[in-house]
Amino acid sequence: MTILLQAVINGLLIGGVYALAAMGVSLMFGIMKLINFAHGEFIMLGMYIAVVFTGVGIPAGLLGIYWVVIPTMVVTAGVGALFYVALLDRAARFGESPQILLTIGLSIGGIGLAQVVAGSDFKLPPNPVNGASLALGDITFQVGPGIAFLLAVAMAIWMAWMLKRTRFGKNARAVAESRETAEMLGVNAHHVFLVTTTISIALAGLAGALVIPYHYTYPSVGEDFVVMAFLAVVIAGLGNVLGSVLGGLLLGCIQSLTATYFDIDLSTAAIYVLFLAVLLLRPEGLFTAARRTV
Amino acid sequence: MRSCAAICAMLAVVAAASFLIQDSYILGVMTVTTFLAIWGQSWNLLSGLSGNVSLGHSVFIAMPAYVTVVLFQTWHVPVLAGALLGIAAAVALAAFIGAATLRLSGPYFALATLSASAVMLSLILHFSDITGGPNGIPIAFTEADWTNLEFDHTRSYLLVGLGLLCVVTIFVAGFRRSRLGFYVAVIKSSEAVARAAGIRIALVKVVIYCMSAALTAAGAVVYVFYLRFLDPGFLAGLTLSVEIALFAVVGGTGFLAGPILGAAFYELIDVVANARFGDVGGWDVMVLGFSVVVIVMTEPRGLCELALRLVRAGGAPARMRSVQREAK
Amino acid sequence: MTGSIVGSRLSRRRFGMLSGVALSSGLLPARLSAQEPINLAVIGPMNGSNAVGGEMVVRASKLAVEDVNAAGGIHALNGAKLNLIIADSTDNAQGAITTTERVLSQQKIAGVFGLVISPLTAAAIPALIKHRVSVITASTADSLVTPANGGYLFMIGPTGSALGRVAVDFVRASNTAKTTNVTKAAILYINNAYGQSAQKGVEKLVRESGIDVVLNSAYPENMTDASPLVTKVARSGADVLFPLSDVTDAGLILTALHSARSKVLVFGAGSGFTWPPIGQSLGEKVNGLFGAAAWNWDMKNVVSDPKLVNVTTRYEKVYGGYMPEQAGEAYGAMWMFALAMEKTASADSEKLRDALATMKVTSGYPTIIQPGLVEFGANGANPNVKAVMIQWQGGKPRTVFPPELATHQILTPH
Amino acid sequence: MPEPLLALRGVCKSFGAVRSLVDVDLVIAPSSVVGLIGPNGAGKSTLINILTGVYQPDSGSVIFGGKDLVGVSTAQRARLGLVRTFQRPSPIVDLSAIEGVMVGGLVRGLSRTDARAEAQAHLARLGLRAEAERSPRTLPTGRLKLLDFARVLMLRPKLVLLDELMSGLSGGELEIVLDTIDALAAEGIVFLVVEHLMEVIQRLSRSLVVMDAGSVIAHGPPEQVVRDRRVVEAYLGSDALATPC
Repeated sequence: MTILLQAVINGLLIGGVYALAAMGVSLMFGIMKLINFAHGEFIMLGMYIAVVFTGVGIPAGLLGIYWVVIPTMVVTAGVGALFYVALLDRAARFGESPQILLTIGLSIGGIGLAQVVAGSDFKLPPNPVNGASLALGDITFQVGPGIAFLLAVAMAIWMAWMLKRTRFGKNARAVAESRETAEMLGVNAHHVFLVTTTISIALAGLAGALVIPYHYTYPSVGEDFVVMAFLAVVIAGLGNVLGSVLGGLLLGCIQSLTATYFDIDLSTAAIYVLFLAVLLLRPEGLFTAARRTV
Repeated sequence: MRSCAAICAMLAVVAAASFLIQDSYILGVMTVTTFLAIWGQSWNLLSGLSGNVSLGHSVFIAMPAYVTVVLFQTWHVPVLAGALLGIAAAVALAAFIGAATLRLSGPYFALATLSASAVMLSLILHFSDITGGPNGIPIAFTEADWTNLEFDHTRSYLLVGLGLLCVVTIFVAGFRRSRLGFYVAVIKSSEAVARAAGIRIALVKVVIYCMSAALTAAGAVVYVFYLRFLDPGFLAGLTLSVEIALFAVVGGTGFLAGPILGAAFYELIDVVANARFGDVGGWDVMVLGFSVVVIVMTEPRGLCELALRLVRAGGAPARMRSVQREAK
Repeated sequence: MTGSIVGSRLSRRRFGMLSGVALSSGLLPARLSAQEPINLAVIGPMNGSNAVGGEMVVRASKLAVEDVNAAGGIHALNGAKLNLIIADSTDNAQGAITTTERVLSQQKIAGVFGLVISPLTAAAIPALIKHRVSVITASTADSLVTPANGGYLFMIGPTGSALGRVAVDFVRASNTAKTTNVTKAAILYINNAYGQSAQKGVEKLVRESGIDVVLNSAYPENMTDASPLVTKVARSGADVLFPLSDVTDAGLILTALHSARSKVLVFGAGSGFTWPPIGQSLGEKVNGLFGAAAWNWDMKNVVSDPKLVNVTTRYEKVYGGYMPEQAGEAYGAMWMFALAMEKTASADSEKLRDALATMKVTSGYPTIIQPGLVEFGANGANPNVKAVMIQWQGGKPRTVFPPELATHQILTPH
Repeated sequence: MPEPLLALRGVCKSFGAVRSLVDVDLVIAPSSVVGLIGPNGAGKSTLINILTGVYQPDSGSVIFGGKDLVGVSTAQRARLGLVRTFQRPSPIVDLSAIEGVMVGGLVRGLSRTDARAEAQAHLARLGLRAEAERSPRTLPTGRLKLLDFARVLMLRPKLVLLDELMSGLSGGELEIVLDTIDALAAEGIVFLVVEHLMEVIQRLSRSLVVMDAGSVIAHGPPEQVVRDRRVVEAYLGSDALATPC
């Protein structure tokens, strides 16, 4: 029983990072109908930026290293805005295949760029979070993934509020529903897209900054996270932002349970079986109620 | 049809020219390019013509490659027979994945196929007793014997590849003029319109997915005997899947010559960047990736379109214009 | 447009190379023999997650070539200098084959070191055999050890299974010495060529030692979290864990072990426990950690020879950080090529191959690899080489086992 | 009275809280041209989507030619002779004009030669002979809509749903379409015409269906329907309300 509980908790905590990554992918898809295959590389970018900030100094105390989160998000948000202005704005007219290929090219090039700039070394600044945990009886909670989990939940709540209540959220949902109609009603779709991209990439930066205390940073690190994020997004229902958070957590649990009780090698396959089952039985996604986006 | 004849003539010229080349490296690069072009062309049959982007075509390379080689090495099944079984296995796999995912729209399909290749890799690694797992399977060269797809000269693989590329190109050209080709064109335009026109979309898509898988697999079984080594990370990896998609899009999905030009261009950038910058890590990959970005941003319809535009701007001779009309 | 620019650059390069070959082979044979530099190639992954291994091999090879040239080049060839050609094998078989073909077909190459990752080495062998150029590698997969490689592949370091075995040997020794009392072992191994070889070595020896294997589990290379594995270890009731790992996964496993407050004894094997990243990431906490290494910078044969100490200190000075395992092997391998050239008075790759197959080196720089006799058996492996057990002490990996190579006492963590 | 070609009984369809169709009954005789009008949001599009099988009704039944259409896919319905055009032109950009039309014949199982011959005849009838081999990329909207019309006619339909086919046509094109509809109606093909152009509706329709707020509020001969008080109210009232976009 302890083992089962521990496995589920581990899964939820791992799932936090998947959820953060998935949220960014899903937001962009929901509003812009674009799958950003370079999202993993933006997570990687966030990790490198965060590592650079840790070079400035790590304040004492268990959570001192987390000061880098905010500046990392600010920088990645800026990169996100640039990404939209320089590439996506123009690429929006190209149609699906060129867009997919654009982000794939960016992903390949980004890995190369990271190696050119930062070298191929594995980087992980020594810090007290790495390996730290809280114990509750026999159950332990890893601090690093735990914080990622809490922030994923917080971001999900913020996102739900933002999409529902704020002016931007309302505009974004209108654009997601029908760009033409929204524009006729006076919504500036470019502005919505710019903000969406910025938030999405800032979320990638957040995910990156939250992983660096316990995961090595290296040029191709993004790939390892992003495939899970894509699966979470699809299982939840493409474009369903909040569902993607649940999707990420669910995948974390499946991964943890298969790894604990069967074989971690099979967890990819187990997740894929779930994925096919969802496609066959609930093509609109596990967590999508009606045909609604966002 | 004229563009198809022109392409086959060009490939024949390449085949003839290969006899003037002795450098095994250049022959090797030409061979690799040819097989990449075969896969790009096969991919285009599905994704370019129907608009469903597959990012998992490497499963149709890994599957037949492993089936053929394992059957040959373990049970001494003749290579050609094993190759047919391998192609059949790839088609069955395509029917299975396709039936589950092709009912859905583009992005789902892209992600579903992408993860299919991840799963294929994890299964190959897991069942290492059969597949050799991460060690891969070396294919020892015994003697030149075409029935075992063993040739003692790289050029032979190049020539077989060029022949296969011709066949695939003719097939794709013929397909575009066929009943099914018309249906696919309607589906690409709009699935709602296709449905309203009485076209069974799911069936059509699964059928062309299977065709695309079969052509890809046909290239794969020859290719692995050129490579003489089954590397799971490469054959079933994400990179190859993604690259195959890149070829057609870089070259231009709407053109018969698109995937071939795209594969040639991509491989050229790849080997040149590797030779030029290979001693300093990262540069070659960076150049490769960002050149794709530059091409997509400059001409999203691909290099063929770019070439046509340049020809047009430079006062195209009448014959070129007719080729261009036909390519459309 | 881009295409034509690249194209013209390519053709210029080609022309340059072709005319260069024509000159050297046809026109001026007599004058060139004295001054013509001899090409050795380092081919390995310079991209992807294995690039770190490629990079350390390149660094050490550069150092070795500098040293050979500074010592007057190859004396038997009128002081001909060595020239190092560095090429990226990429991280897949196709790239490795293409690159090997390019390097071997466009210039005369006396020998190759590298390919680093076993599948890349395996993939490149047919090309090497075709061009009759031998390769010395630090790859570890047991499947490479076979006469089928035509005598062109030489493995300078211990195999993966030997690497795994030293960890078990070490535990067995400490069991005998009553420092530990281990009865149940868990094995976690990365599912790549190295991991599988190491696992075979560990499992066999653990069973022979009368220790139960209660868990034996592979995990994928791109794992993002190891806590489920650690939960599984806890569930298995093992008192010793052998993680056979590369870099990122080793980091994740150690993190998860700390988090789970695991009391299990850990004896790792592989780059994850011996390369610089683990020391850099754990800071002080790394001290006390054990790992099996193919080579270590402070093995007895190295520190007892001032010439070799000079090498490791220069490496440390130039590149910052101690000389890691594959770097030491690369350095020794380059010298093996140089000695073979001296012995045969030739830079012909075929003659060098024959020399490598029969050479018995007992002194000089190749003994950086191991004390005593360095040679290659008929299957291409180096029969006398030993893997070592290191323990991190003072932020550096120190050799603690086997006794004949150890330079430091084991520190028992409090 | 002959058996109706199409009969809807008590059809309801909601999207979340929005009730798009409320208890719709509609019977269409096997020989007629029926106009369907109503303000924006009245449920016309939903009705068409129900008829063609894009949506399944929440309740109620749809009988076409004596066959219950529950669970019958859009494509099958098209092959049964229940076809539609779309508001926006839907050219098949990768095919030439005539090839896009031929598709309708190919689906019926014609050989490509036969399909081409038949498509040629339809194009000639609609005045498109000169454009047959051109790419639809190069054709103006009106021409594209005629191509769409030709494609559905190639399916040998029994019931054709024309969703604002006529808006955007030039005067000459409109005349050709109206004449074609008249001629085909005389041959026994039924048309359900959704259109905002009242003069077109009045010229074509033998009966007129008016929808408002998800219900059919009137059905009968045009001259009688336009005098119906509820229709006038719906239109006058809605004109002020329903035209922000």
